Amino acid sequence: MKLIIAIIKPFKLDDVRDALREAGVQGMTVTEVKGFGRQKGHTELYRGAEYFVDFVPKTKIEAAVPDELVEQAIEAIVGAAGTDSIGDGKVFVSDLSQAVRIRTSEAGVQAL
Amino acid sequence: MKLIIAIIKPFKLDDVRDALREAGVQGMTVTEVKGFGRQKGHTELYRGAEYFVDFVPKTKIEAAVPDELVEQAIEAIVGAAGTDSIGDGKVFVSDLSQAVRIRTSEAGVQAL
Amino acid sequence: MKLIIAIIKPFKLDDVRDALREAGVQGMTVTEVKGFGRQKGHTELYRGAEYFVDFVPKTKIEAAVPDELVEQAIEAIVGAAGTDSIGDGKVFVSDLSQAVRIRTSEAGVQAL
Amino acid sequence: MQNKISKRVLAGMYAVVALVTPGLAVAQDALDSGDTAWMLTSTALVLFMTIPGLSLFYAGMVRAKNALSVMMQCFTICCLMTILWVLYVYSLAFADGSAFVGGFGNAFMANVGVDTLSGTIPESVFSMFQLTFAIITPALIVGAFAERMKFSAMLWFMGLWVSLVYGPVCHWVWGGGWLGEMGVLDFAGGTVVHINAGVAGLVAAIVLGKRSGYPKSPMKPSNLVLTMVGAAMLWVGWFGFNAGSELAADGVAGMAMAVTQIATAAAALTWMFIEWKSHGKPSALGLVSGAVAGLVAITPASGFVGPMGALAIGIASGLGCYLAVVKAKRAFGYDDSLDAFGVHGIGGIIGALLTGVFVDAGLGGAGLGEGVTMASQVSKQVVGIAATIVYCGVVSFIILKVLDSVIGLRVNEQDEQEGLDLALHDEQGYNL
Amino acid sequence: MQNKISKRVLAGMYAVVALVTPGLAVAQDALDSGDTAWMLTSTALVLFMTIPGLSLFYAGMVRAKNALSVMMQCFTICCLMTILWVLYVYSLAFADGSAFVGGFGNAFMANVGVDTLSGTIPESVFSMFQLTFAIITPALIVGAFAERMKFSAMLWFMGLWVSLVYGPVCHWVWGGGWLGEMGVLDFAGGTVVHINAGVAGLVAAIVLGKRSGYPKSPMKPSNLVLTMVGAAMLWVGWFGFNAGSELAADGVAGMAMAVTQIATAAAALTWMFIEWKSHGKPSALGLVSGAVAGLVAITPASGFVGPMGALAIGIASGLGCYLAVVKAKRAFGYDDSLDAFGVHGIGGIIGALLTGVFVDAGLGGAGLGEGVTMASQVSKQVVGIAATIVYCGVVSFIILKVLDSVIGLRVNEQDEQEGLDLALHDEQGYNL
Amino acid sequence: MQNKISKRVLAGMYAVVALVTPGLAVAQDALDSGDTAWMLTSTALVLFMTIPGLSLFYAGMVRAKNALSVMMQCFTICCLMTILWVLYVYSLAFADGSAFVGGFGNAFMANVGVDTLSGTIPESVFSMFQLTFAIITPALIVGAFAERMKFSAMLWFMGLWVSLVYGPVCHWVWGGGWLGEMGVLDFAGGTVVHINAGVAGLVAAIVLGKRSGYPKSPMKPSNLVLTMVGAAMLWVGWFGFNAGSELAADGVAGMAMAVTQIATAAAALTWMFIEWKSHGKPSALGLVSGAVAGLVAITPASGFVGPMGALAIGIASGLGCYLAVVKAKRAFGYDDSLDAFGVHGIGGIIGALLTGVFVDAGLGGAGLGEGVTMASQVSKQVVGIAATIVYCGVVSFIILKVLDSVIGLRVNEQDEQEGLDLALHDEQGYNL
Ligand SMILES: Nc1ncnc2c1ncn2[C@@H]1O[C@H](COP(=O)(O)OP(=O)(O)O)[C@@H](O)[C@H]1O
Ligand SMILES: Nc1ncnc2c1ncn2[C@@H]1O[C@H](COP(=O)(O)OP(=O)(O)O)[C@@H](O)[C@H]1O
Ligand SMILES: Nc1ncnc2c1ncn2[C@@H]1O[C@H](COP(=O)(O)OP(=O)(O)O)[C@@H](O)[C@H]1O
Repeated sequence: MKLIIAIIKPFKLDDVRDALREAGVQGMTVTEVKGFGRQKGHTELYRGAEYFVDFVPKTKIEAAVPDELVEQAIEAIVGAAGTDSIGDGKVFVSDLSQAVRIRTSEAGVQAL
Repeated sequence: MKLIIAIIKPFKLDDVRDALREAGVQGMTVTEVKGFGRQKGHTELYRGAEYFVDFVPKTKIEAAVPDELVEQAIEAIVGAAGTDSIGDGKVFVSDLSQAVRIRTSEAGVQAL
Repeated sequence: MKLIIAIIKPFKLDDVRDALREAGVQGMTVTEVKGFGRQKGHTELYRGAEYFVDFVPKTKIEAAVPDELVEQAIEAIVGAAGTDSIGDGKVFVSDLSQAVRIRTSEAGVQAL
Repeated sequence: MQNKISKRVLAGMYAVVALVTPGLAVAQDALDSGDTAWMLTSTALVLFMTIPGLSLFYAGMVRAKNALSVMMQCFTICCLMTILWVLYVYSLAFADGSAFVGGFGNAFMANVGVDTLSGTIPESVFSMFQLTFAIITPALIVGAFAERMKFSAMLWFMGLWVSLVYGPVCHWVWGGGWLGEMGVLDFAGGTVVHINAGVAGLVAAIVLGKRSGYPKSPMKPSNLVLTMVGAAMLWVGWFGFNAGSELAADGVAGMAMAVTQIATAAAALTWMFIEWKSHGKPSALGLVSGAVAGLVAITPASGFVGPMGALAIGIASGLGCYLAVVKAKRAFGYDDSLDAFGVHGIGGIIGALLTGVFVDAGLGGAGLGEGVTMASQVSKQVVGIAATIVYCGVVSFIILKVLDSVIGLRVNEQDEQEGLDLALHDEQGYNL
Repeated sequence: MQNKISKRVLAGMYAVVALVTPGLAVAQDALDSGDTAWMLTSTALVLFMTIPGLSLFYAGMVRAKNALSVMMQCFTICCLMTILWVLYVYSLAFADGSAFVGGFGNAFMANVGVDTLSGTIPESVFSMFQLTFAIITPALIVGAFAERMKFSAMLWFMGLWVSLVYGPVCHWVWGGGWLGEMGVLDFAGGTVVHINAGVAGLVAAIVLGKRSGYPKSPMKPSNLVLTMVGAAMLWVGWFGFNAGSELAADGVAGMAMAVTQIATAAAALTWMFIEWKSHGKPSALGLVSGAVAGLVAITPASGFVGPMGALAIGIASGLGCYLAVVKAKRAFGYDDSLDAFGVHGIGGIIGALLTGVFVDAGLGGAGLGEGVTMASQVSKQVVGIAATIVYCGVVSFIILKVLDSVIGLRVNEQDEQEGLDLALHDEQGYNL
Repeated sequence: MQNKISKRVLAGMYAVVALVTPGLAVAQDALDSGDTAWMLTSTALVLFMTIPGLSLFYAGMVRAKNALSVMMQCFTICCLMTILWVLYVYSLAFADGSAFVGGFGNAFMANVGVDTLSGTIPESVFSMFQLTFAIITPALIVGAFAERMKFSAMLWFMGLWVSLVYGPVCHWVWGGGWLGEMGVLDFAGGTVVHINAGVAGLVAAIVLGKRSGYPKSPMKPSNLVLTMVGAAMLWVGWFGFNAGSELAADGVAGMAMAVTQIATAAAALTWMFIEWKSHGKPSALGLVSGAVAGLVAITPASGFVGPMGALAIGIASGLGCYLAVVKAKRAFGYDDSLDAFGVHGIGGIIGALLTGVFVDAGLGGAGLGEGVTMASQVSKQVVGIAATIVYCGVVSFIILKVLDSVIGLRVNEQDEQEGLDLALHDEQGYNL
C-alpha cells in the first residue's frame, strides 16, 4: 500500500475527488494547508503596516491506495488538478506498512 | 520508528488520546481534516441553491512511536475510536527513518 | 527523496522558512495543528465549567527534499525553531518513493 | 410613586376604556409627541434586545454547530409572537376581562386605530411596546433548552406558552388583574418577564433532559466576542425596557435609566470580583453574566428605587446569580444550557423581593403606598413571585409533557451530534 | 389619510417655501421637540440600517474572501452619497423645480440654517433623514453585483446613479414632482427606494454577467450568524424608515411601526413555512429573507394600511419574493448575487400595488382620497411602478454601458478567484 | 450661538443651582418631554458607542488571542466608571466648586431626585448622559496599550485617571471651570474626551513600551469585519454624542447631526483617496479610520459650524490623522497599538483648533461671541488644547509610574505570547 499526498489549488478539490473516485480510490482525507514555493503570495496593508505573505492557500489530499492503483491515481490527480499555471502543486508517494479499518478491525488493503 | 496516522471521529479525540497515553505513547500531533469515504455527507440549502457536501469532519492523529509500541498503539486507537458505525475511520502506519527533538537535538527513539 | 515533517512553535514559522530556504529547500507545505506532549496546556473556565486543554497550538511543516539535503534541512530547522524550552517540537523523516509536479508532470527530484 | 404605578396600570385601563368610549380617552388625555417619541424609540430598543441582542448573546455561548439554531429560534419566536399578539394575545393581556385574564375586545387589533390613545401615546405604540416584552420573554427560555430541542416542538411550545402563561400573567400584573390590584410592584417585568421565563426554562431543561455528553464533554462557547456584543446590546436595549416602562419621557423614566445603569455595573463587578477571588482570574463571560443578572434584578424595581437602592440590588443579584449559576446548577445537576433560570429566574426573584425593600423612601426609593409597610410590601412581592412560579411551572410542565407525547421534544442523538444547524436547517453558521 | 400624504409632500414643499420666505415657514409652524426627537432618532435608525445593518447582512452572505469588499462598498456609498447630497442631490430631489427634477436652490445646503424648519422639525433633520434613504438605496444595489465589480467602477456608477436616477425619482414622488401630484401613494419608499434599487440591481447583474463558476461551484454564505444580525438591524432600523417617514411622533407613526412589525413577521413565517413544506426543512436564511421581503413590501403602505392589511401584504410578499428568489432567478439564469432584485424589486412592486388596495378604509386602511376608487388608486400605483422601472432601467443600463467601455466594470478572473478583499483592498476580513 | 454655549454651560450650573435651591430650578424651567426623549435616546446611543461599538472596533483590530481582553477592558471600564461616577466623579465634574474642580455636593447622587431638573430635562438624565462620556473616554485609551497591559493595573489606572484627570478637565470645560469661563469652545468633547484620551494613550504606550515583536512580527487585525461593524456603531452612536450635547431636540441639535455626518464622510473619503493614491489600493480599515478621525474632529465644533465648515474640518482631519497614524507613528517608533493618539489626540487637536475658525458666521458658523475675533477665539482654543495636553500628560505619567513600581503594568513575556484572553481570563474569544 502507498500513501499518496497531493497538494493542489483549493478550488480544484471537487475535480480531483471525482477523478480519484473514477480511478477507483474509495476514500481520502483532506486538509487545508498553506503552501510555499514558486507561486508568489500577496501583500496586506493595515494602517501603513505592510505585510508580505508568501504562503498561499492550498489543499492537501491524502489517499491510501493499493500498490496497483498508484499510477492511475497519480495520473488522475495530475489530470484534474492542472491549470498550467505556477502553484498547481505536487504529488508525493510514500510507503504504508499497515492499514486498519477501525470499525471492523480489517487490516491491509481490505481496510482502504 | 513508525508514524501512526489515525483518522477518527472528532468527538473521540479525548478517548483516543487517553488510550494512546496508556499504551505508552508520549506525544502526538492532531489536525482537523475532512474525510471522504463510505459515510455519507450532508445537504445544505441557501435560498434555493442546494449543495451536497460529501466531506465529513474528521480528526487526524499522528504519533511517532518506537517499533515495539506499534501494535499496542493500533489496538488502543481501534479500541477507543470505534462506535461500530460507518465512518469510524482508519489507522495507517508508515516508516520513519529519523526523529529529532528540536529542544535537545536528541535523535532516534529518545526524541519521541 | 525524503519527506521532512517538523512540528514547531507557531511563531517560529517565519524563521524556519527562512532557514530552510537558505539550506536550499525550495518549497514546503504548512498546517496548523494541535500538539500533545510534555508541554502543559491551559485551563479555560466558562461560568464555572472548567476545561483543561492539554493540546497546544503548533505548526507542522512538510518539505520533500532530495536525500542529500536532509541533514542540512534538519539542522536548519533545529537551529531556527529552538527556544530552549519545552514544546519546541520534533523533526521526523520518512521516505518518499515518488514526487510529481502537477503543472509539468515532471517526476522525481526535479519535481521538488 | 402611586402616580407612577398608576401610570403603568392606567395604560392597560385606557386600552379598556378606549374600547367602550374611545372619545372619552381622547378627551381625558392628549397625545404628547415627546412621550410618543420616547416610546417609539423604546419599542425599537426592546425589539433590538431580542434580535439581534439576545440572539447573539446565546449564539456565542453555544457550540458553533448550533449557533444558527438558537438565533433562528429567537427570530422565529419574534415572528410568531407578533402574529399571535395581534390576533389575540394582546387582548388576553390588556383588554377588559376578569382578574385572571383579559377578554377578546382587542382581538385582531379591534378598536386600535390611528387615533386611539393609551395615556399620552397612541395605543398602537403601547401595544407594540408590550409586544416586544412578549417576544423577549419566550426567547429567554430558549437558553434553557438550547442545543437539543426540535424546532417544531419549540414552535408549538412557545405558541401555547405565550397564550396560556404569558398572556394571563401579564394581565395579572399590568392588565388590571389581581396581582396589580393587590399592589404587587413590578415596574418593568421582574415577575412577568424574568421569573416567568426562568421558571419555564428550568422546567423545560428538566423535562428535556441533559445535552448528550453533559457535563463530561467540553461544551465551550463558540464565539464569546459575539456574546459580549449581545450582552452590550441587551444592556443598551434595556434602557428602553426599563425607562420605557414609564410610558413617558419624564423624571421617572430618567431615574429608571439611571438605576438600571447603576445596578448593572454593580452586578457585573460583583460577579467579576467573586470569580477573580475564587477562581484566580476574572473572565469576560463572568462580567457580562453579572451585567445581565443586574439588568434582570433592577427590572421590577427600576421605577421605584433610588441610586443607592440600585447599588444594593446590583450587588445582591451579582452574588445571588453567581451562586445559582456556578454552584447550584452543578449541585442539582440539571442542564440549563445557557442559564436562563440561573440568571433570569434567580435574578428576577432577587429583584422582585428587593423592590419591596428599596421602594422605601427612607432608602432612597419612591416611597411605599399609603398604609403599606415595608414588611407588607415584601409579602405582596412574595405572593407575586410565588404565584408566578407555581402557575408558570405547572402549566409549562403540562404543555411540555403533552407535546412530548404527541410530537416529541428532543432531536435524536445523531442530530444532536451533528448539530442542529445542519440537522434541522440544512445550513451552517460559519464557512470561514 | 390625505392629511398624512400631505404631511409627506408638505415636507418637501416647506423646504421650497423656506427658501423664499423662511420667516413664513417659521410663522406657520413651530418646532416640536417631540417630533424632532423622533426624527433625530429615525435618522440614526436609518443610517444604522446601512452601516452596519445591510453591510453585515450582505457580508455574511458572500464568501469570506469578499466579506470586506461588500462592507467597504456600503461604507463608501454612505460617505459618497453624503457629500453629493449636501453638494447638489438634496437640492435636485427637494428644492423647487420642475415636475421632473428639483432646482439648485438648496445646493451646498444653501438656505438650510439652524432655524430653518421643515414642518415641525428643523430642515437640517429633514435633509439628513432623507439622506439616509439616498444612502441605503444605492447600497442595496451592491447585493446584485457583489463579488465581481471593480471598486472604482462601483464608485462612478453610484455617483452617477444617485444624480441621474435617485434624485429625480425621489423628486417625482416626494419632492413635489409628477407622481406625487398624480396621487401615487408611497409612504416610505416602495418605488423610490426598493423598486429603484431592485431594477438597477437586475440591470447591473445582467450587464456585469455571472460570477465565475456560478451556478456550478459552491458559493456558500460565509457567516450566516452575521447575516442574521444584519437582518435584525435592518428590521429594527426600519422602524425609523417607516414610522420616521411620518416626520412626526404621532398616531400615524405609531400605526406605521405596528404594521411594519406585523407584515415583517407574516412574511418571514410565510417564507419559512413554504421552504419547510417544499424542501423539508426551514432555514434561518429563508426566515430572514422573508423578513426583509415583508419589510420591503410594507414600506410604501406603512402610513396607509391597518394591521390586517399588513398581515395580507406580509403573506403576499413572503410568497412572491420566495418565488422570485428561489424559482425565477434560476429559471432566467441571471446572477443577482444576493437577490437585490428578487427581494427589493419584487417586494417593492408587491407592496406598491397592494398599497392601492389596502389603503381602502373598508380593509382597515386610512381611506382612499376623495373621488378615488380602489381601481383608480391601483392604476396610479401601476403608473408609479412602471415609470420607475422604465426610467431606472434605461438610465442604469446606459450608465453601466458607458462605464464599461470607459473604465471596465469587472475585475479580472484572477482577482475574482483570489477574492476582492485581497485583490482590491490588500486586506483580509478574518485572520482568526 | 451664545445661547447654545450657555445651554451647555447652564446645564452644569443648574446642577449647582439645584443643589442650593431645587425649587428655583424647577421654577425657572419646566421639563420638556421632547428634549427628554432625545436625551434618553442620546444616552443610549453614547453608551452604545462604547459597548458594543468601540469594543468591537478594537477587538477586530487586535490579534484573535487578545480579542476578548480588549472587549473586557472596555466593559469593565463601563462598569467601574458608573460606580465611581455616582459615588463622586459626577460631583467632581459638575457640582459647585472651584474653577478647577467641583465639590462633593452631588456625591452619592445626593440632591438628584426624580423631580430634579437640569434645564428642560431631568438631572438624572443629564448625569447619565455625561456618564457615558466618562465611560468612553477611558475606554478609548485602551487602544493605546492593547495586547500587553495587566488587567489589574488597567483597573487601577482607569480609576485614578478618571478621578484625577477626567473629572477635573470636564469641570474646567463644562462644569463651570476656568476654560469654559474663558470662552473655550468645546461643544461635545474635543478636549475633554479626545485630546484627553489621546494624550493619556500616548503616555501609556510609551511608558509600557512596545508589544513584544513590534514592529517586526506581523500583527494583523483578526477580524476587520467586526472592526467595520464597530466603526459603524461609533458613527451612528456619535449622533447621540454630538447632537445630544445640545441637551435638547432643536435646530442646533439637528445641525450638529448634519455636520457630524458631513465631516465624517469627508474625512473617510479623504483617508481612502490618500491611501489609494499613495499605496495603490484603498482599504476598508483606512476608510473607517478616516471616518473616526472625522467624527473626532467635528466633535468640538458640532454645535458651532455649518455644513461647509464641516466639510473642511473633515478633509483636514482625514489628512492630518492619516499622516499621524501612517507616517509619524513609524517615524517616532512608539507603539500606540490601535492609534488612540493618532486618531483621537490628533483629530481632537485639529477639531479644537478649527472650531475657532469655522465658528465664524462668515464661514457658515454660528458666529463668534461679542467682541471676539477669529484670532482671539483660536488662541483661546490653543489654551484649551495646551492645558489639556500638559495636565493630562503629566498626571497620566505620574499615575502610570507609580502603578508600575507598586504592582507592575505589563504582563510577562510568556503571557503576552499566549495571548491575554487565555493568560489573564482563562477563556478564548473564538472556538469555531
Ligand atoms: N518541496 C516541497 N515539499 C512540500 N511541499 C511542496 C514542496 N514544493 C512545493 N510544495 C507545495 O506545492 C505548492 C506548489 O508549489 P509551487 O512551487 O508554488 O508551484 P508548482 O507546483 O507549479 O511547482 C506549494 O505551495 C507547496 O504547498
Ligand atoms: N483510502 C483512504 N485514504 C485516506 N483516508 C481514507 C481512506 N479511506 C477512508 N479514509 C478516511 O477515513 C474516513 C472514514 O472512512 P469511511 O469509508 O467513511 O468509513 P469507515 O471508516 O467505516 O470505512 C474517511 O472520512 C476518510 O477521512
Ligand atoms: N511521538 C510524537 N508523535 C508525533 N508528534 C509528537 C510526538 N511527540 C511530540 N510531538 C509533537 O511535538 C510537540 C512538542 O512536544 P513536547 O513533548 O511538548 O515537547 P518537546 O518538543 O520539548 O519534547 C507536541 O506538541 C506534538 O505536537
